[in-house]
Amino acid sequence: MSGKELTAFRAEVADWMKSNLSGRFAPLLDRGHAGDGGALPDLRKDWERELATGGWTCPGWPSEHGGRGLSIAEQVAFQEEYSRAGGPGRLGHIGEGLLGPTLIAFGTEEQKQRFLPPIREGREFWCQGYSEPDAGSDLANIKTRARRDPETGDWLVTGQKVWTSLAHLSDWIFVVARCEEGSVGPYGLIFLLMPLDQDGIEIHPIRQIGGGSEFNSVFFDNARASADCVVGQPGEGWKIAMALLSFERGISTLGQQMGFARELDLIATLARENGAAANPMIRDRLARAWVGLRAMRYMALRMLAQNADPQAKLESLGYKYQWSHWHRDLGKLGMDVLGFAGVAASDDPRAEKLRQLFFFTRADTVYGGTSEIQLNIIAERGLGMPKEPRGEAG
Amino acid sequence: MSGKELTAFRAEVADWMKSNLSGRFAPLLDRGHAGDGGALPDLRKDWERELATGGWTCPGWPSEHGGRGLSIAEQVAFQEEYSRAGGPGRLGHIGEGLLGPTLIAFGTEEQKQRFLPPIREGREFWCQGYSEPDAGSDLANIKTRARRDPETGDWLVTGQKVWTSLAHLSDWIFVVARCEEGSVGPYGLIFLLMPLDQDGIEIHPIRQIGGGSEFNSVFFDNARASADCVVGQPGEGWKIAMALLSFERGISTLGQQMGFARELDLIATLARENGAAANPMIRDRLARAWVGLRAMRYMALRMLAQNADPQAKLESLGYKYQWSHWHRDLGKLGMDVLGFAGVAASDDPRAEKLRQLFFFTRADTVYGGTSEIQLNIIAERGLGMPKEPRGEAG
Amino acid sequence: MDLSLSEDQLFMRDEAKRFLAERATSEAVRASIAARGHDPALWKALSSELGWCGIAIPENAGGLGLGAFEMVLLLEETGRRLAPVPFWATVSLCTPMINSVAADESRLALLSRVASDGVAATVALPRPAALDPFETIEFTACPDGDGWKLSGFCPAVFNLMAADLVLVPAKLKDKPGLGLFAIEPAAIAATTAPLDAIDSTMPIASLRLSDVTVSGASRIDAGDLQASSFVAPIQWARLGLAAEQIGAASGCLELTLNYLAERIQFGRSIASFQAVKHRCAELLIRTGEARSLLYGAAASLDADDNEAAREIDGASVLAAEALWRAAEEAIQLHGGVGNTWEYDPHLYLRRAQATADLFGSTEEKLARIADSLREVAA
Amino acid sequence: MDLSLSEDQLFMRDEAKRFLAERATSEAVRASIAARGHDPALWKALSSELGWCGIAIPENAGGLGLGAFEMVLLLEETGRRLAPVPFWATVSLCTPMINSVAADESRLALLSRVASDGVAATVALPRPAALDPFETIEFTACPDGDGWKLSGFCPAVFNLMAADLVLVPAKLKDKPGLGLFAIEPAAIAATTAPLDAIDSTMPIASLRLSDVTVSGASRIDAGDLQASSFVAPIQWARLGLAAEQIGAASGCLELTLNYLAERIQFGRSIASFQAVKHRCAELLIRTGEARSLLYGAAASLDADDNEAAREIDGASVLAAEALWRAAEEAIQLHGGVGNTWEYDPHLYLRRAQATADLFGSTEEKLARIADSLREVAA
Repeated sequence: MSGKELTAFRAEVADWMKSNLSGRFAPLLDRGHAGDGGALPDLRKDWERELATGGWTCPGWPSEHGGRGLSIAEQVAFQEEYSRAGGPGRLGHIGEGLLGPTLIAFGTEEQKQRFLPPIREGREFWCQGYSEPDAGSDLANIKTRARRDPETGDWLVTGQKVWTSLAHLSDWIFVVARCEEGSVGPYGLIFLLMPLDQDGIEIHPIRQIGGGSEFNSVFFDNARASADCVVGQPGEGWKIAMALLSFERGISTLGQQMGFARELDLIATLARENGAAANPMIRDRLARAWVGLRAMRYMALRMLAQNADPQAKLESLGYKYQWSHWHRDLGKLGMDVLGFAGVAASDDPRAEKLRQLFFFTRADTVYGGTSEIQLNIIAERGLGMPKEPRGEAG
Repeated sequence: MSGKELTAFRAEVADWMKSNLSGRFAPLLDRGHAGDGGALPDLRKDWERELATGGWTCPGWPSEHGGRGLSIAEQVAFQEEYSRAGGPGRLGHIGEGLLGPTLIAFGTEEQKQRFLPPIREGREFWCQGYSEPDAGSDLANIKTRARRDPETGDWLVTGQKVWTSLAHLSDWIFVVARCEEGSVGPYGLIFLLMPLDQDGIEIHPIRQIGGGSEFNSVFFDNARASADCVVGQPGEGWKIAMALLSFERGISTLGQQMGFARELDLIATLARENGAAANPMIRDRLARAWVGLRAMRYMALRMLAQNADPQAKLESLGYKYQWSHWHRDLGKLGMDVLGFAGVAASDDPRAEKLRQLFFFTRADTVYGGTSEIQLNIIAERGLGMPKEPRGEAG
Repeated sequence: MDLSLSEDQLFMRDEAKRFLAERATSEAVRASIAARGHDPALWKALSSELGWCGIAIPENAGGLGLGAFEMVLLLEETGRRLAPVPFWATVSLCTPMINSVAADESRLALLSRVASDGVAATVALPRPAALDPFETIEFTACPDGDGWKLSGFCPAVFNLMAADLVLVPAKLKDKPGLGLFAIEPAAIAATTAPLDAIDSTMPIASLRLSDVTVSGASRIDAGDLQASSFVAPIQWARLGLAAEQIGAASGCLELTLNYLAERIQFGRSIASFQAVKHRCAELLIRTGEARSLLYGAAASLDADDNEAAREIDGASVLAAEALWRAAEEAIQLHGGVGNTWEYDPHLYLRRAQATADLFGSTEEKLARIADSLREVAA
Repeated sequence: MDLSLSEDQLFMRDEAKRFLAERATSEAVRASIAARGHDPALWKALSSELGWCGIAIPENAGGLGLGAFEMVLLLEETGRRLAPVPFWATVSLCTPMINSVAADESRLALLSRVASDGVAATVALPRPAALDPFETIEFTACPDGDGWKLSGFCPAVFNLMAADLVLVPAKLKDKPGLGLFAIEPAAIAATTAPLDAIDSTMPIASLRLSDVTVSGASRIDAGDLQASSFVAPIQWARLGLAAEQIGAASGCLELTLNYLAERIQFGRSIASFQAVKHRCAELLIRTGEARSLLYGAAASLDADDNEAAREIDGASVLAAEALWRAAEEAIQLHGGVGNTWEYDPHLYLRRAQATADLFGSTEEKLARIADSLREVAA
C-alpha cells in the first residue's frame, strides 16, 4: 500500500469513526480505558457489534478466518485513527488480539470454527487466566490444578486466578493450569478454554486504589473444561501461554500512544487554564512528557520495522518499562497540575479524569510484568548479565 | 563548658587562626583538601608544627597522652572554626584522628611512648594500608602476607596496598596483613606499624581522573615491621582495623561540612556573577544544596548526641551515602554553573577550583566504602533484610 | 545546639508509638474513613486522657509547657499511623495561633480548653496551598451591635467537621486591619460541607458564612492584627505537617519491609533481592535526612533562631519528597496487591499527594530559600 | 514513517563499528590526547580512504548522496569510541552549512573537497553554548579592494587546530547583513590558540582575527545572508552531536559491562548483583529511548517534516542525559579504578560534561519545546 493509499485508508477510518461514534454511542467517547475499564459495559458490547458490522473487528486476521488481512502499516493506521477519534476501550481486545491469533496458530479446526466467529462478531468476550496469588512476577509458579475426568475426558480445574481483567463482563476464560502432578515451573502445564458461566467458577471483584474494580479474582472448584477445549497438547501449556503473550506486542502500542497523547493534551490544557503552565518546573515536565512520548513513538516504529536491527531488538526489551514509567509520571504530573484543586473530588469531569489517571497509572509499572522483572529480563537476556538465582523453597 | 565559655573558646580558635594562618602560611589558605591533597607539602608540614606549638594538634586526646582532653562540643567548635578560617587540609589527620586513638586504646606502653609524641608534635606523618586490588568493597579479602622472621621475631610483609592516601608524604604506614596461612576473611590478620623508608617498600602514585595523584599503590617485598610494632595480638588485626575506623566518624564531620559550605558559597557567588543564578533550575539546585547541607549538619549533631536515640543510630548508617552524594552533586552543580566556561582551563582560580572539585567529587561515592556497600549495610544491619550471599570463589 | 533526646522525650515517643500501634490500627483507620476520617474514641483518649494537645501549651494554661521539638515527636507518631484525629490541626495549626495573636483574656481560656477539655480546633486558612496562606483573606467582619457579622467562603478547612472550635481570620469592615474570630461549630453547622478528599484521614470541608452573627467576645485578637501577624504561628503548622509526613514515611517503609520479608517469589523472600534492598535503604536515607532537618528546625524554632524559617521550608521539601517516595515505592514493591484497596500503601500515597503542595509547592519553597541565600541574592 | 534499517545501512554501521574498534582503540585515543586530540592517520583513513565525509554530500559533488539518517549512524560509531577526529565538525557542522548557504560555484567546489580530498572543516560558531549559536556575531568583515579584512574573536572553535578549512560568519561593515567566509588555516595560524579542554577528544581553540586580509573568493555565501539562514543547517550539527553522545553512551555502557563481568568481589562477578544489573538495564533503557528519538528526528529532518526541529531539541536532551548518566554510572560501578586516569570511564565523563550545554542547556531546550506545545502556549 502506497503512502497515498494509506492516507486514504486513514481517512476512511476517521470518517467511519466520526459517523458511528455518535448518536447512541456518543457517551462512549474516551471511555472504558485502563482505570475506567468497567464503564458502560452494555453499550460497549453493542459498540463491538457495531465495529463488527463495519468490518473493523479483527482487521489483522487472515481473510480465511474472517479478517481483512491488513498489513502492519494499515493496522497501525487503524489503531491510531481509532484512538485519535476517542474510540472507547475495546472489550473485544483479549479475544481479538490474544486468543484469536493463538487459536489461528495452534488451535484445531473445530476450535477455530467454534470460537473465532463469535469473537469477530462481538458476541463472545474473553478474559485471561494466568496470574495467581503466588504466580505474579514468578509467572511459572502455577498452582491451579487440572485433573482429567476419567469418564468424560473433560478437565476439572481447581485453584485461583487473580488480576483477571474484566472477568465479570466476559463469557469465556483461557486458563493455564498444572495438569501433571508433581511438575514445577513451566513444565506440566495445560492451556484450557473454559466458559465462565458454570457452577464451579466464582468471580470476586478486586477493589483498586482508585475505587474501581476492573480486575477480579476467579475461583475454580472442580470447574469443567470440555475435552476438546485444550489448546495444544496437555503439558504444552507454557509454550502456548508464552506464544499468546507475544501477540500482544506491537501494533496496539501506537493506538495506546495516541491515547497517551490525548491525556497529555488534556493536562497541558488544564495547566494553561489554571496557570500551572506558568511554573517553569511544570513547563519542564510537560516538555519532557512530550519528548518521552515522541521517543516512544519512534521506539514502536523501530519495533515494527521489517528489517531486523539487533540494536532495536535489544532496546525494545525496555519498552514496557519505558511506557509504564512515562505514564506513571504523567499521572503524577496531572495531579501536580491540578494542585490543591486535586485534593478533593470536583465537578469538573476533566479534573476527575486526571484523578482517576493518577490512581490507575500507579499500576502500570506492576501489571503485565513488574518493572523489576523487566529490568531483570533486560539485564539477563539483553545484556547477558548473570541470572538471578532462585531460592531453595518454591 | 557553658554556652558562653564555648563562644569564648571559638573566639580563641578564630583569633589564633587569624594571627597564624598568615605571613609565610598565607599560601595555605583553603589548600590541601581532598583533590588538592598533595599541595605544598613542606609548608603544610611546617603548619602542622605551628599547630602543635599552639597546642592545637590532638586537642581531643586525653591529657596524659599530651592532648587537651577537650569535650566533644569543644572539639566540634575547634574543627568548625579551623575550617571556617580556611585552614588547610591536615597532613597529621591520620595520625591524630585514627592511629593515635587506636594506640591509646590498644597499644602497649612502649608503643604509646614511641609513637604518640611525634604525632602530636607534627614530626611523623602516617598513612593507612587497608585496601588492596582485590580487597576494595570486600575489605576483608586481604592477600598481603606477613610471616614471622624466626631469627628476629620481626614480621616480613609481602603484597600490595592501594588507594593509600598521601603515602609519598608520610613516614609510617599501618598495615593489615594475613599472618595465618590459609585463613580467610576477617580471621588470621595482623595489624602492623611499618616505616615507609626501607628497601622492601615502593610507592607508586596513582593518577586520578582530575590529573592529581594523592593516592598511591604501596608495594611490599619482604618489608620489615619490627617485632614490637604489632598492635594487639597477631590474629586480632581485623578487630583493631575496625576499631580504628570507628574513630573516624563524628567530630571531623562538622569541620568537613564547614568546608562544604565554603564550596557552596563559592558556587553561589559565581552563579550570581555569571548570571547562572537567574536560571530557575540552578536556583532550585542551589537551594537544594543548602537544604541538604543543613540536614547533614543536624544529622551530625544527632550522631554526636549523648543520649542514645535508636532512630538516630539507625539513620546515621546513611550518613556516608548522604554526604558523598551531596558532594558529588555539588561538584556537578559547580560545573553546570560555569557552563561552557568550564569546558576549558581558565585563568580564574575559582573556576579551576570548581573543575577540580568536579573531578575529585566523582570519587566521594567510592572511597571509604562505595555507595553500594553503604546501601547493603543499611539494608542488612539497619533494616534487617537478608544478607547478600557470597559467591563460590574467593 | 544539642540534638540529644532526653530520657523523658524518648519515653514519650515510645509510649506514643505503643499507644497508637494499639489504637490506630489499619482496621481502625479504615473504619474511620466511613466516619468522615474521624475516630472520636481515639481523639478522646489522646486529648482528654493523655493530654497530648497540651504539649506546647504553657503550664499556667494547663499544658505541659514543652516546645516545638516535643510537638514534632508526637506528630511523627500520629503521622506514622495516619491517625484519623484532628491532632495536627489542633496543636500545630490552631494552638500556636491562639498563643501568638490572641488577647490575654481569650488566650488562657482557649488554651486551657484545648489542653484539658479535649477540644478539637482548626483554622479556616484563606489559601492553604499558598506559600503565604494568609496572602488574601476573603472573610469579612462587619460590626453589628456588640457583635459581628461574618461573611465569606473558604473552600477547604482541615478537620472542620470534627472541630469544636474554628478560628476565622477576617477583614474588618469598619477600619483597616484584620480580626480573628473563634467560632463554635453549632453556629455554622448548616453551612459546612464535607468534601470527598483523596486523603480521608485528613478530612477537609468547605465553610460558607453569610452574615453569620457572632458575639463580640468571639473576636479574640489583641487588636492591630495584620496578615504578617500570622507568619510566626504558621511556622508551627508547617513544621507539624512535615513531622506528620516524616512519621508517615517511616510508617510506610515499615509496612513495606514487613510485606517484603513475608512475600516469597522465585523461592526467595523478596527482601533478599539486592535491588529491593538498595531501594529500601535509599528510603531510609531520605527519611533520615528529612528527620534530621526536622529536628534541627524544631530546635531552631524553640531557640527563636532566625534560621528557623528557611529550615522549616527545607524540612517541608524533604518531608514531602520522602513521603511521596516511600509511598510510590511501597506500591511498587508490594506488586499487584499494592494497587488494591485492601492493602495500606495507597493510604500513604493519598496523604503524600494531598499534602505535597500545602503551604506552597516544593518549587516555591526552594525558590524562597534561593532568594534568601546571600551569595545568590546579592 | 518507516524506521527499518536497510541491508546497506546495517552493513555500513557494522563496518564502521568494526573499523573503529580496530583503529580507535583506547590506546589510540590516549595517544591522540598528547597530539591535541587529533589522530591524522585515522582521519586520513576514514575521510580520504573510506569517504565517510561524503555521506550526506550530493553525488554530483562526489558524495554518497545519503541523508541525515546515515550521517547519524556513522556518528554513533565515532561517538562510541570517542574517535579523535574532526568528523562531527566536518560532516555535521560545516558541510550542511556549505550545502545550505554557499553560492552555487563555491558549494560544489567546497563540498567536493570535503567529499574526496580528506579536508577537515569547521565553523567558528559565535556562541556554541547558546540555544541559537548565531544570536550575536562578533566577527566583522570590511571590504578591502577585491577582498575583505576580517576582525574579531571567537573563544572556542571545535577542531580548529586540525581544520583545513574554517568557516567564519561575519557582520558586513559596508551594508546590513552577514557574510560567510571560508578561510585557510595558513592565513590565521598565528592567531589560533589551543585550549586546555576537559575533553581532549573534542579539542577546541580560540581564534583571533585582527584585520586579516582574505580574497574576495573567500566569501562563499550567495548574498542576503541573515542569522536566520543558519537555523536550518545548524539542526544537522545538533542532531550529529546527539548521535555522537548516544554512541558514546552505548560505548561507555559496553565498557562498564565488560568490567563488571570480569571483576570479582565477595567471590562473585559484580555483574551478578541485582542492584548493579538493574542500573545497567536502566542505562540501556535511557540510551534506547534517546536513540529512538534520534532516529525519528533524523528521518524527520530527511523528510523535511516540520516536527524535526523540536524532535532534535528532544533528542539533544535525552542524548546528553543518557551519556551523562552512563558516564557517572561507569565511574561508580568501576569502583576505585573508575577514578583513575588509567581506566577509560573518565574519557566519557569528559565528553558528557563538555557537550552537555552545547547549543543551549537542557532547560533551555525543554523550555523551547514547552513554548511550542499548542496547549501550553495557547
